[in-house]
Amino acid sequence: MLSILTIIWALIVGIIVLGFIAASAMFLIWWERKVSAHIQSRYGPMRVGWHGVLQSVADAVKLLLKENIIPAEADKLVWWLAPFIAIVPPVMAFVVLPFGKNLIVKDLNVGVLYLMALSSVSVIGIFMAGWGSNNKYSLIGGMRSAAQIISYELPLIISMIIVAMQAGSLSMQKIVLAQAGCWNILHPNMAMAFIVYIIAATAEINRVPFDIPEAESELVAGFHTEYSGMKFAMFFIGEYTNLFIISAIAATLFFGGWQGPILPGVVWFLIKSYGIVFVLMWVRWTFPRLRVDQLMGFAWKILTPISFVNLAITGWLLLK
Amino acid sequence: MRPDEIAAIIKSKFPQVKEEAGTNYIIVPKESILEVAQYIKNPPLGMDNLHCITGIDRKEKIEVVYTFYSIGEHHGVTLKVNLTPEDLNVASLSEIWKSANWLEREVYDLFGVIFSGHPDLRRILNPYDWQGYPLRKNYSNPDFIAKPRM
Amino acid sequence: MDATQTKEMYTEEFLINMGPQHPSTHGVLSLELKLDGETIRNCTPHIGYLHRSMEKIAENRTFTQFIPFTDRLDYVASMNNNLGYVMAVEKLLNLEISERAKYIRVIIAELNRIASHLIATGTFAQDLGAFATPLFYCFREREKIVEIFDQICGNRLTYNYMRIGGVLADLSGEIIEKIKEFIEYMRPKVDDYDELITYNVIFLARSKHIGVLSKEMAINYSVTGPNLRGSGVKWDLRKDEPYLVYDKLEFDIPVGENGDAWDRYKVRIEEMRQSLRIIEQAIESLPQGEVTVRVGRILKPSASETYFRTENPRGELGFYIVGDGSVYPYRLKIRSPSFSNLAVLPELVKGIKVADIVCVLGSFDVLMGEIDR
Amino acid sequence: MSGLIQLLNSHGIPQDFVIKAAFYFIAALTLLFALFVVLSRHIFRAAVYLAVVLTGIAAVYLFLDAEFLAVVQVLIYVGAIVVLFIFTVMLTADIDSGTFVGTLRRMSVAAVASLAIFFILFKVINMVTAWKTAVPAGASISLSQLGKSLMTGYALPFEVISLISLAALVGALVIGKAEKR
Repeated sequence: MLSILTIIWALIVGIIVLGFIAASAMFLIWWERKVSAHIQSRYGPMRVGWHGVLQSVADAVKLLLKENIIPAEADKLVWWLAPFIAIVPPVMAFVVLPFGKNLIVKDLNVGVLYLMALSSVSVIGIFMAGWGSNNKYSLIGGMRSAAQIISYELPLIISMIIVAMQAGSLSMQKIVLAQAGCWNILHPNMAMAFIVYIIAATAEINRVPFDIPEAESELVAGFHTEYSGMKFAMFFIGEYTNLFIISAIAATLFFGGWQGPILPGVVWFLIKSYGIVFVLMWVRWTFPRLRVDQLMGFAWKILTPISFVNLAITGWLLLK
Repeated sequence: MRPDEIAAIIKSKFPQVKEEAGTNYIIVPKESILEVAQYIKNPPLGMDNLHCITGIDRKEKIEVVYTFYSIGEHHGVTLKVNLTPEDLNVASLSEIWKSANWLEREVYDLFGVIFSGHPDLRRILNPYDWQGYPLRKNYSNPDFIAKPRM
Repeated sequence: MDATQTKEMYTEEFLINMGPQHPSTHGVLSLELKLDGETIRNCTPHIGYLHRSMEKIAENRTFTQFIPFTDRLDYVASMNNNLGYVMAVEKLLNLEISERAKYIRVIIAELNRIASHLIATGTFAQDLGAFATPLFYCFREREKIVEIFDQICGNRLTYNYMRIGGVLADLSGEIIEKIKEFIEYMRPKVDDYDELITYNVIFLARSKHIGVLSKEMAINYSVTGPNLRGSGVKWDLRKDEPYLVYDKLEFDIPVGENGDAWDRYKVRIEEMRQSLRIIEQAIESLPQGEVTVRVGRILKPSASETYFRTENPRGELGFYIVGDGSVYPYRLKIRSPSFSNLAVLPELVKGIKVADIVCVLGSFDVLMGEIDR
Repeated sequence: MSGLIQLLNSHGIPQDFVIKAAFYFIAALTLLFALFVVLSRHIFRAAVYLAVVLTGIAAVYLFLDAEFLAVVQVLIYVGAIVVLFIFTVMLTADIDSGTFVGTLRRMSVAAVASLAIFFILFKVINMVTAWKTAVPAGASISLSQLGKSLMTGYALPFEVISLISLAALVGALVIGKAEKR
């Protein structure tokens, strides 16, 4: 018979991961509001708790209590399923994130590929939301999102593959260990891959300057215009979890993951991840948005060729 | 050019127009407004800018006032067309000056002047199903607030 | 349902209503867009959602009573509206005001021009997706101007400061010091905008060669103000038909080259610099004296009519006033700049993307308060 | 999956039973959604169901110890091809009408075609050949081996395929660039 302990262990891991996702998303929302506020020379949330740290909790409670409005002409099944499908991939991604030497749920030997597969699935949720709402703005948002994610998937995958080639493995833990001597970011070709990765990843999670699927000033809010209450919160949590995940992947692939002196591995991992999150927030509150055709042009004419050339160079360097 | 010079030029070209007493406004018969407008658009007057169109309800007549300016020549002229309440048709200038399009729609909306030849004569400020022409003096509406006593 | 037919493929055109509730229509403007994918095939503006019958109200108010209504026309440049109206009435009355009042009016009008252009800059950047940061920066600067206005007239938005025959109150030494401080504060900030927004690569990519308005078209559509100058027409009433004391002050008229959205934006940034110059000179040469001319409580202009226009931040604001010898205007027509500026929009947006219509509309800086009146 | 088998072995559970139960459950779900795909009147919903079916197939690959294939299945089929389907659905005209009603003629043709494919596949699967059918001893294939064999033994097919994709890419560009009127 199955050991009771195994089941309990699995449950505990699940709860820790879900707890971390919720806590991280709430923290990131608060942090983003603070960062944006200080960039814009104001204070941001100040009322709930010390410097408004509990603001996200208050917001979550408010969202939980809110009425769930279903648009009259919505495709109800699709509309209902969309937030759930949108939140599953980011949660699943936690399986392969190495938080520390032994702090990993399961070190799959196809780890990097697994992450790519998940990131490519998340678009379906957005698409379903855009379609299901039966709102033209949402539909345009969904279409833009699909076009954008398909375009940016290629440079994203190639820049991740470059790292995997260097490490000779797709396992996240092995990639971290391969950087024991020297972080990947210190190699010039890897640095290039990092730049491509971070741009493509920003596009994948729809943040400024690539936030055209949500484009506040054009499409009102894009695919989640019609969502309210907890369903909206799920999109929101999914978005911020994605933000953490792409930063954590960048930290793992390019910045040596959990490795670092003195402090325990998990602390290093979180410092690096949140550091990259901070840079992305900085970018978000500074830049204007690209137009949809410029965005596509950038992906196909600049990022993709660069990443292919980089791939060839890395291959040559490895065989040399 | 000074306003009186402009008035003289127009009068010499079109004998049917006359000057309003005490001002340099030129009163044009409504049949010849298109003709006069064509003329002043081109040199020597070169009124390239139709600045403003407005209506004035004088009870016995409705005046349509056109204010023209010339960006290049730095001068302007004001034309007036008098319409009787029975026949509120006047030729549209929107073919010559694009700015006339919306300005004429506004006059139509508020005074009921019909600009024949206008490409899209709909109400503009009031709702499309509005009844009546609010800026006419005889327009009455229960929501109106009377003049304050002085 | 009509479709654009290509060789084998065709896409369905669909209709989308942008507004009257939309974050970037700058008020309650409704645009009916016919889209082919994301490309605009046709655009029909619907206005009038904010129509408050100002012109009819004017016929039922005395000349003085109408001043507060002009605040509500272009509510981000109320001082300039007040100025345009009182000067039109003064022209009707043949009233000459004191020299000091003229200088004060110039200072206040130019300060409000800066405040208005700041909002235009901030919202334009916001329309292009620079989320809130430029807007907050611009509001931070505008706040200083609003504080000055608050001190001189007690209001932060609807000022009601200009009077027929002068201004409400004299500028105290303290306020003049504040304005001088503001000039020193503002100069480097305008340079900051150039650094942060104007030459940003994405900003340039988004606004260059978008919504190109040619010289001829601009004049033909009677587009005025920074939008006209953005198309390269060197026309500014302050220079070409000087009123108040603008002919005694030194300033340049910035013009654009291509007439695209970026040029219109850039003209506004440059105008802020010029306005600072004007204010500085006006303060230096501010004469002593009374600020109001006694006109009596009851104004009864003779039965005559007049048209007067001033250079507002958004273009040329004209007042056509007809008097009939009573205390009420017989007819008062407001020729608002945004009305004519907006009329050119459908022409400019055909064939561009949805994202660009926001850019073009933002660069025109229209304000529904004065379009609908 | 091999990890699960080890786990089960170490606890002495009849692994056959658990694995079979899981497999049949997933297979049934996949088939059910496959039916939905065919029967759904909503073209958009059909595409979403297809995504579920393809994910189910990825799960079946996991039972075959083909983790790599499973992940690639999700990456390419669910992440790219279904998204492309949906994208195409949106670009097609008459998306608003939503439902599609098949004519009897169309349905009968489709039935004949699918039955034919079904019999061919059935025949092939049940064919007795001299091919080795046993699972190789080293259950999980090393990725580096896979990469090396792609670049050495299978270099020619690999290059041919990439050439075909290039041609398709250029073709798509040409069609996309077609002058409008």
